[in-house]
Amino acid sequence: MSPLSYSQAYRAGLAEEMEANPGIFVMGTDIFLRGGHFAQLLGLGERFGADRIRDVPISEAAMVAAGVGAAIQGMRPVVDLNFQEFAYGAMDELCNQAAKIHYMFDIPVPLVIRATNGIAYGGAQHNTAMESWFAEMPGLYVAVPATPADAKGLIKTALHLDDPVLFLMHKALTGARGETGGPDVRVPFGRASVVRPGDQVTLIGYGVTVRTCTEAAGQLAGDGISAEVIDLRTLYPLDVETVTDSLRKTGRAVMVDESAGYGGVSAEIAAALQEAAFDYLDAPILRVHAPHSPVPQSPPLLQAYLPDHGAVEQAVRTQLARP
Amino acid sequence: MSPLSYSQAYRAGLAEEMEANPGIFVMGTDIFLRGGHFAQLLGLGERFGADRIRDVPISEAAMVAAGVGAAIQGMRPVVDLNFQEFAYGAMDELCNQAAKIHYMFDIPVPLVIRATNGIAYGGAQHNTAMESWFAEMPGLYVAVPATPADAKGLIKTALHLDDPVLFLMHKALTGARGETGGPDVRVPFGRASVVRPGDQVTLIGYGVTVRTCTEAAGQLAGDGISAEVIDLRTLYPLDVETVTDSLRKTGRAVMVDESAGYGGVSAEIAAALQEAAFDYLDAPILRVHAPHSPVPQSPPLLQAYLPDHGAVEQAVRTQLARP
Amino acid sequence: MTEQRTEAEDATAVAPADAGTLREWLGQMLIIRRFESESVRLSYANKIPGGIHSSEGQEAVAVGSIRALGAADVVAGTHRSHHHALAKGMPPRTVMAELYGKATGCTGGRGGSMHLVDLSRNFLGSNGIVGAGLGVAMGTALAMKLQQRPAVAVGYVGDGGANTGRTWEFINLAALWKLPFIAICENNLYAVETHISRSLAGDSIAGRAAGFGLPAVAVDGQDIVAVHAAASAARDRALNGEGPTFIEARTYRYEGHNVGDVQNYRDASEVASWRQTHDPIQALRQRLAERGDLDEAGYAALRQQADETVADAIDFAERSPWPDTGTVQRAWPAAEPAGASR
Amino acid sequence: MTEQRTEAEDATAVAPADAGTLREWLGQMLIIRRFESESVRLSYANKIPGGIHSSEGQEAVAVGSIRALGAADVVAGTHRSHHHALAKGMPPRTVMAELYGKATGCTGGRGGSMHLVDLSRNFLGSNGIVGAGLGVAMGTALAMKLQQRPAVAVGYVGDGGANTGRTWEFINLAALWKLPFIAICENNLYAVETHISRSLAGDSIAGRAAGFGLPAVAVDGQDIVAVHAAASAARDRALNGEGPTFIEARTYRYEGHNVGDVQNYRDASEVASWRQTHDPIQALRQRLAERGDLDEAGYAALRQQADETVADAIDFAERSPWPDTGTVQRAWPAAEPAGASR
Ligand SMILES: Cc1ncc(C[n+]2csc(CCOP(=O)(O)OP(=O)(O)O)c2C)c(N)n1
Ligand SMILES: Cc1ncc(C[n+]2csc(CCOP(=O)(O)OP(=O)(O)O)c2C)c(N)n1
Ligand SMILES: [Mg+2]
Ligand SMILES: [Mg+2]
Repeated sequence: MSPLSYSQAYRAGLAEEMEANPGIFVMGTDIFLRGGHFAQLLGLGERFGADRIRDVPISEAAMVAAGVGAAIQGMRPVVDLNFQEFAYGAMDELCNQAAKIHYMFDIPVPLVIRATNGIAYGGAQHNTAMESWFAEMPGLYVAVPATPADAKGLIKTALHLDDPVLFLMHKALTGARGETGGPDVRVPFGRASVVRPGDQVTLIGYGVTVRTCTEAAGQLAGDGISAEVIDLRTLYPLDVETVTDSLRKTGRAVMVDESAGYGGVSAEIAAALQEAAFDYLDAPILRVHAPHSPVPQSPPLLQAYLPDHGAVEQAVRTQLARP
Repeated sequence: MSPLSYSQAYRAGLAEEMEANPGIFVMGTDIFLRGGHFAQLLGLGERFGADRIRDVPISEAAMVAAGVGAAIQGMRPVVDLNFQEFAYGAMDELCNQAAKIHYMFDIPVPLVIRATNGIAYGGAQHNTAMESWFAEMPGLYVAVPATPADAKGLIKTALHLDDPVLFLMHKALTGARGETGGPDVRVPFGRASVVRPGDQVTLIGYGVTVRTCTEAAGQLAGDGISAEVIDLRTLYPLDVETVTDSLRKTGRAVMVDESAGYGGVSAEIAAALQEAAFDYLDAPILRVHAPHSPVPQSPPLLQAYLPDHGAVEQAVRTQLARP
Repeated sequence: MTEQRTEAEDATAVAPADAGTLREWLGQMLIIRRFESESVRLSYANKIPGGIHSSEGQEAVAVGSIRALGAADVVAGTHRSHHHALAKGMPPRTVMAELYGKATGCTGGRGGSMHLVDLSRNFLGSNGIVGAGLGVAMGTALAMKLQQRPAVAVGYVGDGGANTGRTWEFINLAALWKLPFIAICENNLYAVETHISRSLAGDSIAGRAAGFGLPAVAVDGQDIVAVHAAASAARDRALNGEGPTFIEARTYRYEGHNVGDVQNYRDASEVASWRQTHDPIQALRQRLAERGDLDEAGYAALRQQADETVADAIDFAERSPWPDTGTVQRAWPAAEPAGASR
Repeated sequence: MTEQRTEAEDATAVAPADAGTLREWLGQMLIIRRFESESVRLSYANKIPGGIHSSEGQEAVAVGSIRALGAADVVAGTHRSHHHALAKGMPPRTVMAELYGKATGCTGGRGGSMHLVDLSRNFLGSNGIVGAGLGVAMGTALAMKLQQRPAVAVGYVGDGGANTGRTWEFINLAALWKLPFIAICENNLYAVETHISRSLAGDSIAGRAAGFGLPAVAVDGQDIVAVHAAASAARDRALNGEGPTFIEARTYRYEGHNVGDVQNYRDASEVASWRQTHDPIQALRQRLAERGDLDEAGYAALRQQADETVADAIDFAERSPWPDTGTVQRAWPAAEPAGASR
């Protein structure tokens, strides 16, 4: 296959599953013609019709509730929120209904919530690292593809699970290109991938920060430092085993995300690793992240806000400098 | 002063501040006569009138928005959500408006959101450990008093801050009694308290789990193990220094909360401590928490769900058993 | 409490000719009433952890509307839903056992009073969050439409729930998409302590609903025949593809909001007056008596049967085992390979 | 586009006698129009990171309503709020610099196009979240009432925002509490690609609002005099303690939803028709011309002044420095003692 963009790969995976399963349909604002605010569904309106690519008024609670009810009744809805932050308007539906019904009522809730996450232009209200919230919430799965192949393979898996999945695609990756798997390739949840092997330090990221880690690893290699890069791929389930295996080998780990640096996935990784591989640690696990602040809009401010590969390299050097 | 209950102490602190500052008023459902669902405001309706103890229809977004708007205009609203989970209905108002306005617009937002948190009877939808969400969100403060003295002293401080405060009172502590400070005693945010001194292990909790830690410390003392107990008191700011100081002395730390054990405050504590005091650690930092599951209602299930002092003791013994 | 119709409905509140049907409704209402008074008693006796919300006084809304439905129709409730659950056919035993938190309860003790469910009877769960059940029902109606199932979904909400925004998002979507959906608002005048006059701007809930482009009717919720007629008409509309209906059923709750409610927000005389002059059970009993379809003995027999049914449910709950604590956590199997954390 | 009044309002859309006032309105609309067309151009030129939402076509709603207000009255906007900000008196320089992300922008580059603010002029911020600005304004109105300030708060919302539940929670509270609040719904027929007929169940937004117990009027939003009259009447009501008013202003946006919008959801002819026959600037120009209060030269002078004002704003933005990256994070001083983490 020829390489697809991240957005196209998602669309291809979704479309394949929609062809196979008539129960799958998509709800969201501005998806039928526009194909969503990131063109993630472009062309699917025409292909599958307005019943299955279903424009919804701006009412996030209603669209998620519609998804929950339909999922319980045997459909496989995908609710596309466009921006992750619009989930704020449907938080009860997501966390008190979707996430809890399977537990309380023993009824599967095969619902996918797609949204774009990550930090980019658009101002503080459209850019918040809140994916950790969903990962922390029992009853929800969270997928965070970093490549076209995973965007395709993970959405295909998501559409076969019995529980709600938050499917979060990073804004900055929208146009990234790469090879993707065929119609039968599903990427499992809960398996991190080793993106680049190395043996002196483990760099961990998800979404766009996998790229940050890879850039850092490239730079470090120039200085003769061998870094292994791991892409978490799903935040829940979290593949602690793969990361721990790497850490046992390298003795050092740096976790990189765009969070505001309190709690969340990066803290979970650090907490879980120091417990799982205490005796293998040569240095504290370090976290590289954004400042504890809302997100600015101005280009130089946004650039200063975002963690970059230089900060990752710095963290690694700090670790290596330990006696 | 004679001892007050946790609920009464909160009320006393609020009432003192309301007397001093006519800009303070409270909004919530069922607060004027009933005094809220935990009697936290009982009698204040009569004392301050319906304008200042203001019943609001069931519309959480509206009450928080009313609070945000009024706060910007120089009032000091307290929005009482009764249950923390009802914040789901006002999440945009809390996280995209209240939390971000001071940053974006340079306008103070002196808003207090009081809610009851913690795990108790009432079923999955009324019991969720989501206080970490707020602690993770830049722009919000989070207070979690564990004693009547702190309920009073922290609310008084909250009512002098320029930023939104989530003031979260644990259900199970509602009737707990204790001495409280006088009208001038404000408990600062960002200062943990050492509840019980010890030198072999540091037990860390907040809200009701301070009690769990203290019980465990008592049991351990019987076996000649000396445990220091720390109450975090506020989750943001988080007083890492006090906890680190303790850990430097003890070499071991166990963090206890009612979370579902992924990310959040307990992960933050573990991640921050292993970084701050790596060379002092004699054992991995352990976390004692609830299972990764929604909360059940049946008494034996709920009991099995909640972390207890036995689990804390077990964690300490595991640490001490290390060679 | 006159019947107001915001938009003309051709339902006429004529009672079914069949006395047996009406007696069954009466018997069901009596079961609910007994169930609720016993539940309150058992809550005070600490048998029911966490308490309950009694539906006493509101029996006709649940029975009248649910008797207008078929077995394939789906119902989703509120925090105050024992009457809905029982009217939809859930056995009093599994409901009472659930209130106790026993293994034999409908969710094995995971849910409790606010989280009743019976998928086999299409009772899709009561809900602890105001307004939320309406959304679950609306989504169900969407599935029914997409699947072309000849069925309707019914969601309940309280007068207090008419102020939460999600309610109107759900109604808008249902009306826009012409879903086979019936929203039934049990206006019992209070949300906890808050009288509707202190929460609802505007004239009426039905009037508010009418602005969202669907037929909205107000009915006397204490008149089971009227409720049944309105629900039947709404169901017919929905099955004919004409879309949703909003029914405001004006009713009253006899007990406090929950167990322990001091009720300083209303006079005891107000409650007494409703009990004496607007009781749905007495109204139906009288209707049957006037038609010569129920004598004293017949009524006494129905009451006794109700009492026995509830006594049996309590006995069942008492005797049932506690859940195995191994069931605290659900296994989340599908995506989790060995080695994934937690 | 006839004027519909859901509830009778005694505002009569008679233009102020004072030609100077009307010319000022026209000049302000011309500044907004130029500002918007230049902003679109500069967005395509990558001068404005993240793009903008142009208000071209909707000038009369902002200017007409805000000219009915006093300086102490507060305005909160939407994601599409350049027109509100400029009409409320914000200097085009600080707005344009903010769009650029420069240090001289109204928030020093922290906010951007969707987060404009000027506390000194009581412009309380535009908002990236649909419906949210209405809530900020409602809370402001509550403060005004509690503080007994003789002022009103105005919140804007779009037609799309009439479907989000929070909007109706805010309206309910404002109506219930009789707050000095004006909700102005800019119904420009579309929410991104979605025509109102595919989002709104029911007859009209004003009709929906009326169910929430406040006067709700629909006005021709392209007629600045009509908008001004409706807003003036609403302000009088509010200042008299009579509570809030809902104004649906029927208008049209000439540009796409945002920069880059392909606009496959409407015919170019629809846009052309609105531009040619319903343009608010041409309507006012004509009105003035008919009264003999504005000749060609006068209009050309106003246009030139607008163009120069905007050119100056762009020049200012271009020349302004970037913010110091040390300002990325706010200091959160009050509660944070030394030693507290982060
Ligand atoms: C979103 C939300 N807010 C608040 C509550 C707390 N609460 C539970 S029931 C109730 C009153 C509901 O009143 P109404 O809708 O009239 O139903 P009723 O209790 O009268 O049956 C409240 C405030 C809740 N469960 N959910
Ligand atoms: C809660 C929320 N949902 C979705 C969006 C994305 N969004 C931004 S503007 C817009 C359309 C708004 O339409 P309308 O209210 O009619 O205002 P207009 O753009 O026409 O001015 C949408 C869907 C948002 N910003 N906030
Ligand atoms: Mg009620
Ligand atoms: Mg619009």
